[in-house]
Amino acid sequence: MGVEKSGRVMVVGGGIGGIQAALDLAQAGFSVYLVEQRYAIGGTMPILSRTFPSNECSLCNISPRLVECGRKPGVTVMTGTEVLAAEGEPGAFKVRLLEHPRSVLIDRCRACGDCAGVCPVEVPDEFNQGLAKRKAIYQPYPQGFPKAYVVDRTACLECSACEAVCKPEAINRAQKPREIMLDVGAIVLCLGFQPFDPTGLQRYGYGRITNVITSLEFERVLSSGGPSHGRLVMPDGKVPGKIAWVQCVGSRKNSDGQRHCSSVCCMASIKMALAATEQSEVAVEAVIFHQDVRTWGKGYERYYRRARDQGIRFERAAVERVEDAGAGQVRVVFAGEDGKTRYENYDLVVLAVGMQPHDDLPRRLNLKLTEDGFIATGTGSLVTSRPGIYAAGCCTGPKDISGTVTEAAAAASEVAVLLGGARGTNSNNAKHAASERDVRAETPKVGVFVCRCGVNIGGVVDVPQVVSEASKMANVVAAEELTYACSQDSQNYIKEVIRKKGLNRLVIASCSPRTHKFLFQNTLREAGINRYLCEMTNIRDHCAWVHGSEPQKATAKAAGLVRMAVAKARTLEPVEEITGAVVPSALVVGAGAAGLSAALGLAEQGFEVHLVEKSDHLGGYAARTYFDPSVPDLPAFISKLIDRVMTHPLIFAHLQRQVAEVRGHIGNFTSVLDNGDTIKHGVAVLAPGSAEYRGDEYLPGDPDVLTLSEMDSLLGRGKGNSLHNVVFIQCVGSRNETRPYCSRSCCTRSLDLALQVKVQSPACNVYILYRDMMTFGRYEKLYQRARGAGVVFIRFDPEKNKPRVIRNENNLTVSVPDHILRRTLIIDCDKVVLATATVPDDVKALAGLFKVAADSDGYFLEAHHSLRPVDFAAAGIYMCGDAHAPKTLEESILQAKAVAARAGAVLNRGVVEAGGVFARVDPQKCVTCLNCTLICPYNVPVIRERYSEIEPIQCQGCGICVAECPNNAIDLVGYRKDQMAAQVRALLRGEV
Amino acid sequence: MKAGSRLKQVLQKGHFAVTCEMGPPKSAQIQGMLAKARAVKGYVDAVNVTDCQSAVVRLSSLAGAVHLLREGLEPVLQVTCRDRNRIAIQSDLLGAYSLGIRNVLCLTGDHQRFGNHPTAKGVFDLDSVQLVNIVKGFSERRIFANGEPIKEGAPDYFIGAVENPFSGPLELRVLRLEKKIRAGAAFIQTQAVFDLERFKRFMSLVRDRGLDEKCFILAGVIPPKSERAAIFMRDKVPGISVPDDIVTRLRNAADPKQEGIRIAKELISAVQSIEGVSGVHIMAIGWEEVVPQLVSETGLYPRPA
Amino acid sequence: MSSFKPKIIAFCCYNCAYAAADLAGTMRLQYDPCVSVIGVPCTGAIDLTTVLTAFEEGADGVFIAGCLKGECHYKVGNLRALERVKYLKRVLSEAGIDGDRLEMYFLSAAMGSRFAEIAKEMTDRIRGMGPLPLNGCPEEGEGK
Amino acid sequence: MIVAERKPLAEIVAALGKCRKVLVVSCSGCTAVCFTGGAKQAEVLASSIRMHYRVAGVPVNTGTVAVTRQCDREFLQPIEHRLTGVDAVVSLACGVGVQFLAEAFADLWVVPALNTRFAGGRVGTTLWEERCRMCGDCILHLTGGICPVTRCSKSLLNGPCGGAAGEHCEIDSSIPCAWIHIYERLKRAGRLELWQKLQQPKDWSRGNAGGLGRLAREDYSE
Repeated sequence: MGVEKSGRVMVVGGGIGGIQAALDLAQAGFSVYLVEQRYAIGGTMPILSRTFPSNECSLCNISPRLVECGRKPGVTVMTGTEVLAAEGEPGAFKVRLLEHPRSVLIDRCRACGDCAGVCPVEVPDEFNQGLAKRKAIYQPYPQGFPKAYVVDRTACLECSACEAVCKPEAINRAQKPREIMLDVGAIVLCLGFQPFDPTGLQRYGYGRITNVITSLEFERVLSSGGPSHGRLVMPDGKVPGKIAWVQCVGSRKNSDGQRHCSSVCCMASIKMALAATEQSEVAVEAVIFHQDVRTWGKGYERYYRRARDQGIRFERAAVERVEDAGAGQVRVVFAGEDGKTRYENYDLVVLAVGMQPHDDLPRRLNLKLTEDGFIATGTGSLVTSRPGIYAAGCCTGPKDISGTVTEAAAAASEVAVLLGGARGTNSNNAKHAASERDVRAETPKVGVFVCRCGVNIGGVVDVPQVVSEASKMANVVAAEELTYACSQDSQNYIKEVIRKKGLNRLVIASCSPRTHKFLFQNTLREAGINRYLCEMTNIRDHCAWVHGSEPQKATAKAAGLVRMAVAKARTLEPVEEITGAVVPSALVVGAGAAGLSAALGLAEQGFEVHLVEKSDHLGGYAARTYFDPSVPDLPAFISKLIDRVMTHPLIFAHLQRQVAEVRGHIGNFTSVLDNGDTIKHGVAVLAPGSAEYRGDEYLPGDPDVLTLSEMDSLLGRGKGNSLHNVVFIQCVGSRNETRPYCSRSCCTRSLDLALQVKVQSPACNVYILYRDMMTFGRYEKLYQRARGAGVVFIRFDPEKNKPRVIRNENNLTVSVPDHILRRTLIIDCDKVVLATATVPDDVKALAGLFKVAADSDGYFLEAHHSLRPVDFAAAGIYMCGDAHAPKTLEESILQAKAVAARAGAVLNRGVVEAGGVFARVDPQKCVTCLNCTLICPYNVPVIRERYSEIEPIQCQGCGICVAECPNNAIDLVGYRKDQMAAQVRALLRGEV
Repeated sequence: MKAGSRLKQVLQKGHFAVTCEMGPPKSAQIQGMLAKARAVKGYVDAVNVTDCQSAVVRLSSLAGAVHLLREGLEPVLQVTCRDRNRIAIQSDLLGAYSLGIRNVLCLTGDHQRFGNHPTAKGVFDLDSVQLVNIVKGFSERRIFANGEPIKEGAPDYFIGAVENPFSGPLELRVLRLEKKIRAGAAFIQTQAVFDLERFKRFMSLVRDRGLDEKCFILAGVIPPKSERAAIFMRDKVPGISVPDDIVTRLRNAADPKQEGIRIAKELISAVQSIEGVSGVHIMAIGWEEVVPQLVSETGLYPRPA
Repeated sequence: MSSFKPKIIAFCCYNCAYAAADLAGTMRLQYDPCVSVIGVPCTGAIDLTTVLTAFEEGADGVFIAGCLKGECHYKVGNLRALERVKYLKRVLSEAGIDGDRLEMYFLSAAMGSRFAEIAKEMTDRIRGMGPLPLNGCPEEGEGK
Repeated sequence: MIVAERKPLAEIVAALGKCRKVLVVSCSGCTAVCFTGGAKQAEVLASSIRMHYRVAGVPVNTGTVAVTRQCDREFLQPIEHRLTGVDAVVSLACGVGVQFLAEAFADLWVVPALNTRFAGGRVGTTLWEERCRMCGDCILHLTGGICPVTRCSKSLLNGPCGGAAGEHCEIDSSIPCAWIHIYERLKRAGRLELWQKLQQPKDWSRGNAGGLGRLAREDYSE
């Protein structure tokens, strides 16, 4: 109160979490400083070879986000910068930062690499985990942003060789560290993690034995951009045939590391083992030494099954030590489940190192930390012990990419609620500098600018020759060369030529349109010409750099590429920015904890929310539950949440209602409820939740065989005070053929309830029959606590020794064969508690109504497993809660907040825009064959009348329908068939 | 005009009838068929002459039937709807009757796709039920298919049709049989029985609807020559069902041919004891010489005069 | 054959293959200048007629390079492209042109060296085949 | 709709013989919908023809033109100006369109590019199936909306033959037995009596057996 809130937000940490938070905040109308200590943003993802469980190239996944950060109006990227201190209160912080000298001017550096070519110093390359060398002047990694070099001042010999070759004079070794003060309204910490360093540990031999490496080092070996270009070789240069992974190095109380589980290493090792067998030139035998295999995430169990099917061996064992076995072999000494010590020899041992927190900045900011040293946050919230400062991603505890992205978005939504009124201080609804000239009636006047890129292009291609050829091409009224087309002075010069010569088409022959077209489009726009009248051709990456030894041929090819670009430019048409107004309200389906949180998150940002719930009450499962390990004191928490929803003036609850019909698209949906009520909304959130499975595996209907919910209810009503023996059976209905997924929350809930039994009946014997305890992250401590409290854990394998339950007159008997001790354990007990599977509820029906996809396990399918975990592929529709995948209650709530950020940003902008590339139907030619409607991956085309209609705002611009249309009725704006033909003709025939 | 159908008489007198099947040659050379005919003479009441079975071009069934008549056997003329339209079929039936043929078996015919002229146009102007009905119209109402009266010499055939108890829903097959009987079928020859259980269920449904009293049912029997032949029938011949134990018996037999004969004899005896079965139709295609042995060793020899 | 200078067009999607071609440049991998890249949003957008035009206008070889299977930015565009390539191979061979003058490849953005390899592979293949048989005969144009 | 498939190029160019100026005419009717006769297929075919002749060292001139429906004379007249000097026209319409084209321009050499297969509809994204034989004497009200004339391989009218293997036709195990489906549908509807009634021999004269089909509007005579 009283403080004028700033619309500026600082995001600290430029990994995928920080990038997500920054982009979401900017999208929501805030001005963002993205502060990164290293000299390029990207964090850990660019280091990884692939991501699980989709097996995609990790770098490819994050690359577009890096470019987006560079382009996004409202995001200021500050690299080489660290936060020293932050003073103030929510809405008004003063942050003191220290910027370390880069010694290279980002604006001038063209990343040509001439400097590194002459630099005499070689040092280990951190990005490649020391497996390769870099120079003292270097690019952190080739795809990094900012795309500029940096001088490593600790290694630099100050020989000035680099300065001598740097044509744009970008090097400035006189730079000094400087302090910066910034005012921001909120701070989001996405600090990531530090990999555990096993150097000090004798038992793993790391640092002593050549072929013992860490998992991150192995990621670089596997990466196609790594030192061996993805060829599988060991540090000793040989190709490994037998590889072992040792899990939990630095996790789960092992190796003097932390007590927490690092959550992702099981999956990461499976991924690497699969990658190794796929990429290696020899047959690879891969073995993973593990305690549990923790496949708690969406799609993880299937991934694990696939690995087993492909012959990856999983050895449940405690690794005692790793030794040098001589002859290049590494010996793994381990105790199996039977307790006997054995050893096996390997060519390569990979240590799956855990995640450790960064603690210096949190301590400097006086933030409360968890026992494990991660940043402590509120329940179902990402606010730290200092209001106005939020933390997301691995700095609050180990998690996967999808969890990190979800938390980052959730933090953005909490910031949006805090600073709601101050947003728009940065308006990213780009104000156009000048009004556009209508050029449709004009004959094409093309200006061609050929970039020398210093010597990068000019050193190979005869640029004046290309310019001279260009000047002779039809419609070309200006042809010039530029030393660096992308520099600021070049932009000014291009604008001047556009005005002076009355150009209405722009051709730039330089580097990649993927990274630079946006820049030249803006330049054209600033000169008062429609941005889509710009064409680029890549004569550097696709010509000068790849034909360096054949300058004449390269020159001829460059001329051909320019000819092609001119031919296309001639046919370009101005594209109107198509925008649609957004109905500023949201529809939320499902009023469980997730639905409620999403509704509240949107309403608190000032948007109207219609909450549709098929039952007669709010709260769903959470409202019927007493104990949840992820949300302490759940009844109080949930009743407060329900209360806030009920009393919020912008939330309209529709109880005992279901959606009957949905029409429209992002920004403008119309939904009809089963009572005929019609709701108009700009976005939709689907949170139908899940149900608890109760199959007939174990005595259906028996009053003493309970599900977790039933046990929760019993204990919650205090009826657990006369128990003597209780057996929990895990994975009932989960992780089997029918449901090949882990239900994620049952292990932790079972532990929580087991401890509650011990509270109510301290003498009660509690047994947990489990397959793998899925106590990822901080929940490992719950596991340890339960063991400390005397809970007995018995592992079973459903194929070998599935437990059986028999009804006796007065009690139950559970028998489980112990395959190690070769005897059968018989437990007489009063209650058997089944940790049964989570099954999706209503997903199929809603997927049909909203035309969105479900996965093979019956859950909603997100647009991208890791990077867009709450978005559907269809724009404007979002998911949260168990309908996305089973998860803990807290995760559901955070996911709902992430949805609030994503959906809120759309509502806040007020308009949705079509890209410049979209499919356009000629109704005259359409024969309503339905091909486009059937084949479009996004279900965009519809036939309402006598022709197909494609809404430009919904169209993703892939052009698949264009090639499908039998009557050539569809064209892709920007890539019309006649334009493609013109390009081809110009290139091949030399027509000008 | 010669006398009526002897097959009809045998059946009407309550004898257990025996018919067998003969395929005319793929040439104009008739001696081989005649030799086979002589071999079965006296052991069967009538001999079916197939009409380009499996859609393979052969000597016409009408000509074949006439040859049998000359040898002193009673033929059953098989007529399919695949190759001739209603004009040609009626014409042939008039001609056949004039030559002394008294039994006709009306079939739809195997699809031309299976034969040696798969690109031929299938006629299928009529289906078997309609054909039965047309032949019945000859004798009962003395009319042609178009309703035009046959002024004199209307043929009076003993009309047969086929039924396959082993294809599709059983209930549907019984209803279809009923339809054929209503159309005018006086006797029915069934697809080869191997699956006795299913055949018994079929006959029980037949009896439930009283169909056995409205026509004579002759159970089809094929003596399987080898395991391979049994498997071929099971997998390749449409509408035949061969249980696994038959295949197993043939596989394990020291002399598969003898085992095949044993199986056929068991089947003949078994169908004889099923209520409502009036006879047996032996389809020993290419193995006709075994027919006398089967007939005599199942106590069906001698045949009634 | 040494005088034969093939002309090869590579249609590459911006999300993956075009990026791989960029990376081949960054890595300074060398390939024959006879290969020219045309960028498209997705290989699924490439029309049958565009590819045929390339051949009719004198391309000796054409390849289409999209994202890795299962990783298409537009879900299935690369798979649609693959099917069209298979169809076009038949169309070409019906007309008397070796269908192997057209090929489909799948690349991730990180596969710069693979892009250079493909460029080389196609160059070698087309050199081995010799000039497009159309290139000896002038066309009479389209009577449009 | 009419479903047609493209003829092999060899057959089309053989029919073109020595023609050197060829116009490919697409049809925006049925054949466009089944992806064989639209403007795109016309361009592909025109390109194929040009390439085929150029490979043989004989340049040809080809063009394409689109017609809304080749089975209507009025839609054909507008292409007349494109026919000047044309040696042959290749039609991507069904057999009806090809003939209308030939009739509309008496001196024009017309080559069919398609084989007209059947009257049917789309049963999968890229799969069409026959549904009507145009017998002129519809009995679908007796057979539960499933046509035995079309969908039974022997066009039987009184029930299945004895060859049906399980639920499938004896000639192709991927084709369901029409009669078993009719039977089950009638049974479900409680209308089995429709099937039990003897269906008399069909009047084929109303269909293609009856010579050239003709139909006049009853309320309008020319």
